Amino acid sequence: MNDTMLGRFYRRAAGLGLLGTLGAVYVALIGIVERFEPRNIVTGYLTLGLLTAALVVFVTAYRATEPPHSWGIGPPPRQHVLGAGVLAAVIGAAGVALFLVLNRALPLDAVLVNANDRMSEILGLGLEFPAGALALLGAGLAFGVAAGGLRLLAPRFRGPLIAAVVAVMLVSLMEPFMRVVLLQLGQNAISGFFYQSGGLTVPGAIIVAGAVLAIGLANSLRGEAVRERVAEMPADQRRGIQIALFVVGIVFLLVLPQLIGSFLSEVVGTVGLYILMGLGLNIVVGYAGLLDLGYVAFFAIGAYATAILTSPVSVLGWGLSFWVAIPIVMLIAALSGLIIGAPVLRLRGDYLAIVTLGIGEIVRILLLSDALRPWTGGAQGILQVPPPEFADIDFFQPQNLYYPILAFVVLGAFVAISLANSRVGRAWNAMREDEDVAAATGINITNYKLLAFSLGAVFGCIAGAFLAVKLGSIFPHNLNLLVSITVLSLIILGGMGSIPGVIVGAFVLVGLPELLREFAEYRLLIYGAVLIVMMLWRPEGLIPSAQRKRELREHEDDEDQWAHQTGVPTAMPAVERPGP
Amino acid sequence: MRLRLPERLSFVDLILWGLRVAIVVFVLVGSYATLSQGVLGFDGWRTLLIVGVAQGSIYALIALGYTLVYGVLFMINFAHGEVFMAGVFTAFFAATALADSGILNGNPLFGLAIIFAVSMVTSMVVAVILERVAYRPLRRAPRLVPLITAIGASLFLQYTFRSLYGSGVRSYPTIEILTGTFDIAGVPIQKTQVVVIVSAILLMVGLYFFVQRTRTGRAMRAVSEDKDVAAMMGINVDRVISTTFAIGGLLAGAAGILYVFLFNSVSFSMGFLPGIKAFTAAVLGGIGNIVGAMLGGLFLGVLESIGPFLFLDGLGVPSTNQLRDVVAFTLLVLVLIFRPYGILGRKE
Amino acid sequence: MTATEPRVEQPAAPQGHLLELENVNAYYGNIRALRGVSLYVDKGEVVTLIGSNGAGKSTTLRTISGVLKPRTGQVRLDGLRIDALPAHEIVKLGVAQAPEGRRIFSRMSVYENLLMGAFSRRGEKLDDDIARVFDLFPRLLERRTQQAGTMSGGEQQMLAMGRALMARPSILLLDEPSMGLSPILTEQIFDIITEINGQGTTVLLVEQNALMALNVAHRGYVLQTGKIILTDTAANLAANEQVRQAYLGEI
Amino acid sequence: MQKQLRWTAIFAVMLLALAACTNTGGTSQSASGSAAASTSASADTGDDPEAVCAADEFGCVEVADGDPIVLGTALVITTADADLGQDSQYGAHVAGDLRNEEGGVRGHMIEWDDQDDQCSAEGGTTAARALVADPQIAAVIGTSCSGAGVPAAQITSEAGVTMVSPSNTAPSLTDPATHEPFYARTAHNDKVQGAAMAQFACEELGVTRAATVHDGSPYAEQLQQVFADEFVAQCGGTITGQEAVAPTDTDFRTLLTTIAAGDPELIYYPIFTAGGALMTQQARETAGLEDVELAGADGMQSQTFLTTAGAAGDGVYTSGPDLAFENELYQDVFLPAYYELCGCDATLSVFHAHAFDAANIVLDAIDEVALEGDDGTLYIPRTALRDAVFATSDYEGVTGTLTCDENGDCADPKISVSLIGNGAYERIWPED
Amino acid sequence: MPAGLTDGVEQATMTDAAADEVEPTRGAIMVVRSLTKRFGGLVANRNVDFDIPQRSIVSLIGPNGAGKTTFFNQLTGMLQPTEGEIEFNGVSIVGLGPHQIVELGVGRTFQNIRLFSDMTAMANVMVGRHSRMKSQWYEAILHLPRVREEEEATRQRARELLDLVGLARRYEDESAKNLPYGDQRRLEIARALASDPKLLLLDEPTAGMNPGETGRMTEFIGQLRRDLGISILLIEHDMKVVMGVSDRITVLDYGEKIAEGLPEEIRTNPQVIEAYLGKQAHA
Repeated sequence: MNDTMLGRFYRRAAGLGLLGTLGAVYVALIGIVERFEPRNIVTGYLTLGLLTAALVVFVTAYRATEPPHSWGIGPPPRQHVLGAGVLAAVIGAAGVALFLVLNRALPLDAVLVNANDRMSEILGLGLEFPAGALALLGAGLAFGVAAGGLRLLAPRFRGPLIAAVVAVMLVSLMEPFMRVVLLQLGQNAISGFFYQSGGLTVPGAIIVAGAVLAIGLANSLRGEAVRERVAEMPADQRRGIQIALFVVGIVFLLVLPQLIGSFLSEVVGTVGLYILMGLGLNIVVGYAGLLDLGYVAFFAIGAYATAILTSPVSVLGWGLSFWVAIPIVMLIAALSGLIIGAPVLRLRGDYLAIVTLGIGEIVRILLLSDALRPWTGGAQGILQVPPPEFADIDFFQPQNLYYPILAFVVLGAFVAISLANSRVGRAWNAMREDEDVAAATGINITNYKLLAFSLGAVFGCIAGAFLAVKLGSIFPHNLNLLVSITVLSLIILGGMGSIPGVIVGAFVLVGLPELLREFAEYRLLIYGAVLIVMMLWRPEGLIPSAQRKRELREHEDDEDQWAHQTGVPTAMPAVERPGP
Repeated sequence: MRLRLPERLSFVDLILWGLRVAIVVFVLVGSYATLSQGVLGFDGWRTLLIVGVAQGSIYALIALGYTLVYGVLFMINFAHGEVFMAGVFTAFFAATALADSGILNGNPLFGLAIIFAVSMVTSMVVAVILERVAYRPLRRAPRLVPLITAIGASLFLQYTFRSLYGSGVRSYPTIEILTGTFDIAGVPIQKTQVVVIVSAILLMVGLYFFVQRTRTGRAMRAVSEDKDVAAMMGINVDRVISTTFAIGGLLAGAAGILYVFLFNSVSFSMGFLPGIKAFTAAVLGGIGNIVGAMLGGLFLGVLESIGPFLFLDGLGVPSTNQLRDVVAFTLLVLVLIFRPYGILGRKE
Repeated sequence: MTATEPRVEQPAAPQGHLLELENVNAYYGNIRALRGVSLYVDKGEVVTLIGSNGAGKSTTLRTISGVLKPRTGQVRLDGLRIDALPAHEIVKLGVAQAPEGRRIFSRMSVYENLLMGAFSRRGEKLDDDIARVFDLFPRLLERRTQQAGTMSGGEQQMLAMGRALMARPSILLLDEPSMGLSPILTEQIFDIITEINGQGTTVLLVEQNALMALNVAHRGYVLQTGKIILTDTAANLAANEQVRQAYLGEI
Repeated sequence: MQKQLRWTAIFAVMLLALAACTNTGGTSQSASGSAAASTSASADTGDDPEAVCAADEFGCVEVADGDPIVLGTALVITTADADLGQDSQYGAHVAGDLRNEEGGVRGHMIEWDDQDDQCSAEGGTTAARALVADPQIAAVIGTSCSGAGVPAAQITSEAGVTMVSPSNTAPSLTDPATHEPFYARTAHNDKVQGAAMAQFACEELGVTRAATVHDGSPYAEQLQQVFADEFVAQCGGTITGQEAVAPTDTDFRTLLTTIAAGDPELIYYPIFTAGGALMTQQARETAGLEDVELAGADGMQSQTFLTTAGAAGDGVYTSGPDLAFENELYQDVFLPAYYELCGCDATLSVFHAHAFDAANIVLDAIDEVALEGDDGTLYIPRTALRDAVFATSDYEGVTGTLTCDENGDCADPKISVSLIGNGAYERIWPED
Repeated sequence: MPAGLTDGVEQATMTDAAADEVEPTRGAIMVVRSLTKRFGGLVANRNVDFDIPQRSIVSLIGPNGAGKTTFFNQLTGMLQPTEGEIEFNGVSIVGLGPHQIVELGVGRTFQNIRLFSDMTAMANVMVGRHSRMKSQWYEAILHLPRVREEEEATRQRARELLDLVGLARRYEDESAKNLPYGDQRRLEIARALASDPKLLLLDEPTAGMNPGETGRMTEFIGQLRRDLGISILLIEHDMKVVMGVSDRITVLDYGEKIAEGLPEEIRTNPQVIEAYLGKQAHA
């Protein structure tokens, strides 16, 4: 047994405990605890508000039980794993308790708007003051034991257990969505059994957790065998399964709006627009490596161009059909991509970012300005944008508008994939990795950048066109930087250069907040956190493309002194094995 | 045989030349038209100039933070505008408390010193934490990565402070000694404007001497030129980078209070636009260049103040003031396209 | 001491080397730049590393000065392990370097560059050291206030060496001091190296101009693709047929 | 080659699917809600609920015996403008609560489904979609913001859901050319307020030269435009300049200097608290504007404005709907209920009374048109409900005597002008 | 000589690149006249005149910092000369972008190996082929058959080139950065060859190689000229390589040409010995 090592292990646990306190107090002070309180996870037992704070403490405690890199070979002894977890969790909880005392003693709410009694009450587990603070310590102890115990579980049990807990949270959070779907399917009874006042009922939670646990255990115990069997199948049989899955997927996509009703179709439509923009920006950022922060400019140009061309009350008053307007909008898009792109493409990464940001702002201000009011209607926007006409379908209905959006998304994905796997995609890859060498290898950098920019512009403009149609009108106010940031965030969350990534990113960052209204308040905070955390922790995104994964992890072990100057030397001799 | 290929004047060049010509013509014609209409008298233009210089001094102070950080890390600290906001937003509570207890107007110098201290220290702490948490782990990462982190940090800070302090616009208590005007050479100028300009200049000169004359300043310059070699000289590069962020934060905190002298109101989103503008100023003067940042800030302030009216009013454009940011951002775009190393910067 | 790879035969040396590398492996990304490099330098010596471009000479110096961390192996200074220390700590222990390509602070004045060299010696009187440097390099005195970037290559090299000397190093690492210099200047520089060594400074010299290097050095190591393939006294190396063929331009 | 085939397959299937929708979607959703056509539908069906519902273009809301009547709200309840929507939401809920205390409407309790219009077109769309997706929603109180109101009115009107807004003031919403048939409002039309200020300026203040400033919000832009038009048309005044700022602006000195060059006698800047206060202060400091009258609108009527503007605020005229509701119902019944509901001791914003009236008008209309089936089910024919709301006339609400016109304007617009003096608003016009 | 090298060369001789260049012209493929390049006050190249005869191997030597790489960069369009004229095959290439010069038939490698390190070896070579591919982006979207054919042909050609430079098949799908050092050098040459250059510029191709590898590389360079009929300009420090393979040698010092001639002449040129080879070498 190495005492200094053990000391370090516990010091680290204590530090993580403090971090847990800071995190929990932060979550409370920014109001999440109180704001999320009304939403139940397990109705009557656990609310989302308390869960967020508790989760912070639990996660840090769990981290504390992880043996540090310097530990060497073999896991630390059991009692110390438990000990570290308990230490971290108790410190975390004690810190929160201390904060409660402070909040009682000082008029914190004069400065911090959320430091009110309600928050204290929730953090204090709903108990009166001294009792709540004391109960916190007990809860900390329990958390510590739980964290340590979880760590000590064999991975094949740990995984399913975590999955079950996460599933309960997710299924509960999806309540608004699930309720509508069940309603649509006429399954009110099921809905009533599982859900009650916005959260899972206790039997519901048990069933969900049990089901996931069972599946997870089956998978971790038997999954390998099943996978092997699939792998051993003859090629044509495997292909058959693939085709079957594919067909099921298509059918699912086609019947989706009928399944989920008009409101969720509306949400899915919005997500679709962001997927379309994500695909476009993905070409610019993910493939060509140009950080464009003014992507909203194209969204806005598309929306306004469509509105001006199709609305009978616009300055032109042409009232063109959407289908006639769309090719014109695409042309305008490509041109605007060229015109905006041409001057800025000689700029380096960060300068490009800030200039495009500036251009996005310029476009927004111009659309709003009195100077262009005769064309854009100023703040009053352009009204009466008609939906597309096709047979007798009313495309103002989100369940119907879903199809053209889906068609364009599929088309967009198709274009993006085709290009990525062609000479063009290779040229973009090369250009992103090393512009000079790419030029010296025969790639016309300017043209390829412009191509990326213009294609991105076309995607953005089509999304804008659908926005105008979806709203039936267009106003300048929401065509701001935050659209660009949203699109950027979803690409980064999903994984730059990855098309499945874009889709997942859009559902998580655009779809979820539409359903979980409590999150609306924290949407941008969360986007910011997503950008930071992803860059620090997983720069290649959740569903990375193979290429980017290689790239963004590139410099990891290329240690340079000024990147690792602080702290004690981490290279410990790896010969000591902590004995029992 | 000498054969020049026709591709030499590319499409891009054409657009760039078109842009240059268009802007020059626009500015000249617009200015001529405005001046010939003579709507604004000499006093009017002078007022605009003073307003511009005061606003510009604040841009300049914030710009120094961008320039310092760019100097050592070669990255744009996108979140610097939020560092500025954090300090002055926090100091609001100190100022209100001081005003309520009567200290602010009873003993104004003491009160102001506390307000400045709170603001500067808060900004400094935020800047240092920002560097430690969000940038330091990414120093070896590809360029795009810390840039995206910086954008994330900007959003995160903005909305953290919104959630902590509330989303409303708060107004600082009145500081009586700063109300009224000074007569300078027969011209009445707002006291606040004078104080802002003078303090900004003092701070900038102070920074200049700090960087040029002190040991830490030299270390910063060394790190800026060559990190590896600086480390070989025995400089703790990490500490110097932290110091640089700290100084940038201190200046931003001070700029925040000066901003309040002029505009009296704070909110969570107040840092974003001044931040971008200050970045523009830094680029304008040649990023990484301290004197450049000062001049760039002043120039941008004056241009923003005078430009929209001067260039546009004569052309019959309505609501020229609304297009102020358009003028500022257009300047940013133009500078970066045609002279990316800035007006005082050197070509790398 | 456990050497895992067969070591090249080394001349006998007294116990307790000033600087010692033992079985050092270093990487750039996934490229292994040093393969089990072991070498030592004794107090008062001039030792040279020779080898072709990319053989790992500069990498060895970067590893010693802490700019690059070895993945395995040890670097010891006076018996103290320094391979895990940050670069600025290593300087304080007395390892100064004049890096390849000079890398002076070109936007600072000559005088400021010299001050930077003594950065690790906080609060000490520097006048004597500056006088010593100006004594060694009179040209620098003439250009005391000039911006360093505007000087000629030879002057910059002098400045780089002067700057390194300002740290009062117990060992001076010189990386390609003759690079880009005219023959006359090269000779001057090598004369100065001898002089510096005469004043008691230990020197580890990396040089492409192997012949000149072996002329001033006591001992030498030959590096090839990250490995030490040969070591001997300078005179022996200069006489070695293989070395003459490969590195002295003799065909 | 495989991939290519696969993609071709997708397209084929998608095209087929699109074609399929043509048939199914076409019949069910050919809504083009012409109010005129539908009004007549419920004419002679008598009291048989099934016949009435079948005749109603949009059918009926069916509330089973014992079930509550559900109303929707689509108000801004998050983000920076949350106070505005929250205030209206309490106002509407109070109306429901008061009914419930009396036993509900036709024996059914009132319940609410509260959605967020986010004060944006996107938010309005989502909120309206969420509400119309639920067949139980009888009517909607909303939206808070006009920008959200435009698409929301279209969506609710297509679905035949009556929507009454407590706070939309944009003229376009009730302009005959753009009015959606199921949309009405209890808030005043900006045209009224802008015109009132113009009238006050020339008749009371006697100014002939005025400049205007807006902040790019639809509200301010509209108000100043109406003011400018009326100022020229009715008083023969001169507009020396129409300027604009951004809501986040803090530096108005440049703007004011250029305005001063036009030598106006009055500056009308119907913007919001933060910008308004700063502009007021800076106007007082600007050379050439020493004697100019300053005037704003209800965006500048708040305690925050008074404290922020400080001494500079004295002498500023602000127009706004007359909110000094001196009736018993408001003071003795509404306000206590409001305070209890929100747990506060002051109202959050200004449109709660309009929301209260809006909800009451809707509830009265439901009471009027609803039919009871044999099994106790309540049938609320949608078009009839709309018609009943639009037929409201001389309704004594807390905001005045309300009468709806055919375009949905129901407000009894009492616009008054206050003068700020000694840090308080004093109502000075019109004299009662 | 490893098997990979010879096998590959035999295959490569079949390609059209070799067939094109059989005409035995000895006129210069590249002509440089009074080329000067300044960076601010620093003169990197001063009045350099320089010819590369058809199908020759010319070496450029000189001390570190003599301006060799700067010179290279101007020939490939990565830097624009301050003054002077560069003609390739009778066409002035001053002012052209790097990609245009590649299209005309100049390929290059880099001193410090600049591969697209996260792309596979195959993809690197295919990027090298970029300038010889014709399919447009819209054709790629439409999946025209000719795009597929071209892609297949390019892949085939890339395989040949990988064989030619002796890179094992197993490296095809490996990230370039994971290749051993020597193989990265070879891969870079394969990438340069993929554009069917008439002139190949090699910047220190043997840097970091041991004598055995260096010897093979030397032979390989000779073979390239013989079998592909291309001209080669070589920057090299290893005098054994330079002397062994060059038809002519040019010596740069301080950015100026101080000598030019046959290897034998250079070896004995006193100025060269003084400036570069080291006067003690023969002392």
